[in-house]
Amino acid sequence: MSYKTEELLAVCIARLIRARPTRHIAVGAASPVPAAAAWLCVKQGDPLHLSLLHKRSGNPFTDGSRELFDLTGQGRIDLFFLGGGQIDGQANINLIGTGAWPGLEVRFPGSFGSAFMYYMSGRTILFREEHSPRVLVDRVAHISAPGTSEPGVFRRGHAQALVTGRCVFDFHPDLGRFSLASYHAGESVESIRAMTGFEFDVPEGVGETPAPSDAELALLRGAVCDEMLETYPDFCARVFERKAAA
Amino acid sequence: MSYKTEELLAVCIARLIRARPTRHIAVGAASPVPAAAAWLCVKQGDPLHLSLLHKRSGNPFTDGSRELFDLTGQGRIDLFFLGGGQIDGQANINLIGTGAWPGLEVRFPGSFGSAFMYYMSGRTILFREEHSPRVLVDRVAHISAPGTSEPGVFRRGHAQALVTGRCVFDFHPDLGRFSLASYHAGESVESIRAMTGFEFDVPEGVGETPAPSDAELALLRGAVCDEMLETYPDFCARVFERKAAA
Amino acid sequence: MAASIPDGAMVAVPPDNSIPSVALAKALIRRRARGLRLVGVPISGFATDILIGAGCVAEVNTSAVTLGEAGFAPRFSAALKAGTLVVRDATCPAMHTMLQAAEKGVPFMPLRGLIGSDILANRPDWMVIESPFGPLIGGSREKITLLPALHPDVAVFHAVMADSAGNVWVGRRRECATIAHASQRSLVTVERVVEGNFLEDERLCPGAINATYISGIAIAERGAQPSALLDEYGFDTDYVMAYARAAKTEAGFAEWCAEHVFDNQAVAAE
Amino acid sequence: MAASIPDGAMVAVPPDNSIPSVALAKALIRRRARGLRLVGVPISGFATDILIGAGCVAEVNTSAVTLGEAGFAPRFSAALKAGTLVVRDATCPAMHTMLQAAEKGVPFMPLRGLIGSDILANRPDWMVIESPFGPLIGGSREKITLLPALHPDVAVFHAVMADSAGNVWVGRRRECATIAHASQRSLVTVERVVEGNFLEDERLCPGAINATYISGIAIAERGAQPSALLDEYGFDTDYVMAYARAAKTEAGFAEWCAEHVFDNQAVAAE
Repeated sequence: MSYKTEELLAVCIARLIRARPTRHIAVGAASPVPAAAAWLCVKQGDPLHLSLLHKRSGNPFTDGSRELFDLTGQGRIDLFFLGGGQIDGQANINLIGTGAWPGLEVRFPGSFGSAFMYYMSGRTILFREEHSPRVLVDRVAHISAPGTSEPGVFRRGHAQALVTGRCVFDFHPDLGRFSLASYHAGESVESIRAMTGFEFDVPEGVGETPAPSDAELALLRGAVCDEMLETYPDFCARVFERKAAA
Repeated sequence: MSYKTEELLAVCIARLIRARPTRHIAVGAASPVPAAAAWLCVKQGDPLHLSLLHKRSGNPFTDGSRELFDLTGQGRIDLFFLGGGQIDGQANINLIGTGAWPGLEVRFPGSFGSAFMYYMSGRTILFREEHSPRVLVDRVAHISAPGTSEPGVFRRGHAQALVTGRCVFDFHPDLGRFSLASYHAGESVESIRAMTGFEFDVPEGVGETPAPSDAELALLRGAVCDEMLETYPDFCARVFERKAAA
Repeated sequence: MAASIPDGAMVAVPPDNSIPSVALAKALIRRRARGLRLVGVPISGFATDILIGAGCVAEVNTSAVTLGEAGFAPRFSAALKAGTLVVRDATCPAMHTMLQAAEKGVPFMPLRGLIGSDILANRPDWMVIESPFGPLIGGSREKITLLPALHPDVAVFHAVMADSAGNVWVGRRRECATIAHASQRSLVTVERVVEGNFLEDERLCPGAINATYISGIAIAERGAQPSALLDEYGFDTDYVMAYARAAKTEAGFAEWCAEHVFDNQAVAAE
Repeated sequence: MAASIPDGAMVAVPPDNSIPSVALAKALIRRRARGLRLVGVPISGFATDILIGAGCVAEVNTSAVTLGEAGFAPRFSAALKAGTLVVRDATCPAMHTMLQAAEKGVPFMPLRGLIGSDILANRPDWMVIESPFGPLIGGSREKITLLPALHPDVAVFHAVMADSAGNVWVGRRRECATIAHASQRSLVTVERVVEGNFLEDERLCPGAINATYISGIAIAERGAQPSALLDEYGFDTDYVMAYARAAKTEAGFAEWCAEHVFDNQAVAAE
């Protein structure tokens, strides 16, 4: 069955979620692909608790907007998603901007909760669809949140992986380096290297990212899309070609 | 007009409230006389905000039981009331008990919020109807909350006065001592001295506590009692001889 | 549900004005729990006194134990004197602060007041530092107390209702939310279970606690009694007065317990 | 009401998902406020961008400034580059923590995370200490950041309704309660004023903010728009998209402002 890139990425992320024990996932507002991945796991039968931030009806928080951070501080969030205007080979992320602090060249919106969530979540999946030397850099201009921490700093988790429009990287916090896990159809180790600004390891036998199965695609386009229509109408229209009832 | 002791004490406290600028008073659960005093000020036309703790309907707090302490931490409570199983001449209060810590001889219920409220309220009126050497001691067995604080400790306020069934003492935080402000009808400087376990100063010209005026008594028995019937039915029945409608 | 609370557990129990689950306290007595370490939120009431009387409690960390209008808590006082109970005295905002530190996932939080109180002198687990922030007082840095985070094993409280999604509704009693956040597990008795999802109702949501914090729910009608439950029922002063009279002696307590705990089971909370 | 906010005031303004008073922001533009120091709760949105565009803002202390689906905040980016705006970058829980420290009347509170972030490196007002409590990490004391209390002069937000007693109802948007508690004054626009007292209604009380924190209330129908207001109305994406396009240039912003701020007054919030 043919599929859209977003569907492939959602399936990639869903596989990463299922690769480790996961009870509670929080998904940010601007994250339809991670949200689709989390819903896919739920619809595949995983007993997951999803907290969808900025969901207008049924917003999960009753203690104001600090509750997500308190919840994460308590160690109850097993998995969070982060992106970045820049991401570097040590999994540092930059949501501040480029040029002199605080982003005098290009200013991104700001760090949001990253400088806390990246440490205090059980683990983080980094997701950035654009895969270019502009985004995946050797060294971020500014660190909103670091990929690893010095001794003496309380840190519950690190990046598990980085999923882009071209490949999946695994992150190794002990080494502070990414390794290529798989490249998407149409890419190769060489094309990934050409489009990536940081060095990464290439294990033996790295191959193509498996395509979504028919069952996965059917779930995404059916039950997952049903759940997402209210919060992400544009995404559902574009990717799944479905519109919410008026 | 004849009056009950509780009415005299309420009027004494109301006069102490009005003696200093007061916007917001918090009154504890077990405090019908201070509550009557605060309501009397309101009914006399003072623009006071009253927070009546443990009021069942219309409890003022919507952020749980910590809100009183947060509110006081913010500096928004100008006046609070405290009692004590023992109170000493330095205005230390003991809500713990007597004998070895934590009250192996006689155990009182415990310190409640006193070890915070006494420092962080704009001022405190101490109220204890029983006036005996057993209660008003030279030195409390244990300090739940101290009358004065060492340098370097953030403290917003101190005791303004101690009102008992026999007299009114003013407190002088700079001296760490009480002075007799007035004694109630039937008492004298000597009788107060005999029944008080701590030393206190007696200024020139100390006299009898003025009796409640007819206007004060009328307000207490009318408009003040109306407000108190729900929260303090037993007190209203006993003192004002009025019962809540069934 | 009481069966899931092991001996020795640290259990947060709200006082009489803050919807305790008296039903679950009675179930703990029936299962003959031992060595519980109770946490007052921020004080302790009737439920704590009966648990102490029944020998379930090793330690209580609280700002006061009181039966309100019915006076001193008789079994608490007796156990303290008999030396069978460790009492860690605190002050109300200190209990809130220690629980909020756990809620926020920080190892400590500061609190003003306290310095000069014998409460502090008897809390080796609290620490006075010079505050690096805030006003200079008399030319020197403010002294302030740091309190460690307090992480109860179980929060036990009563709620008005639960919904189909397992959320519970406690209304203005938001301290129940704080202990749910601060505790490993929360066990909640409710008056009733209703259809729907409180989180999707803008009117009910602010008084709700998300199911993510709730480990168990059992229906126990009038499960807070003799404590009050918001506008559903009031504090049963006569019942607590009668208890206070009976529980003056150990024998009186045993008799009261036989009648009111063992003869009158709320099976749901077992 | 905007007239009572002096130039230079520190003003807490919630973002688009947290019921900002856009009506009051527009009134501040009309009164030509200058030098405001805005606080994001914990981030900043449309109201902040228009205040910056109109030259009202000297400084913004926030975790992000964004128009959500409509993208980057154009006037914020422009002012930052032009050097006319001081930006103090933070991270969301740090904003909450600084406001909660003020709410609790403590000079500081700790927060985990942060260490190793350039946010911390650029916040000389934050301080790293060795925590006296908590786990040893690799045999040594945990390093943790202390954040000072943040006391805004004024909290400005919108609410669904006010009651006869001057209480306001914000439902689940409890961060509005926190800024009301943390700020000297709170100015609130509301959709409507209703009879009664929310504090005496167990269903409404948990989402209410006590009048004791509220310095001023004005009716401004649809006063949060284009931001959303709970279940009353949604985020007006088209309006904000149109704004984002217009405000790409200073001239475009001026034109937008002439049409949408000066021509269309909500007099109540003046």
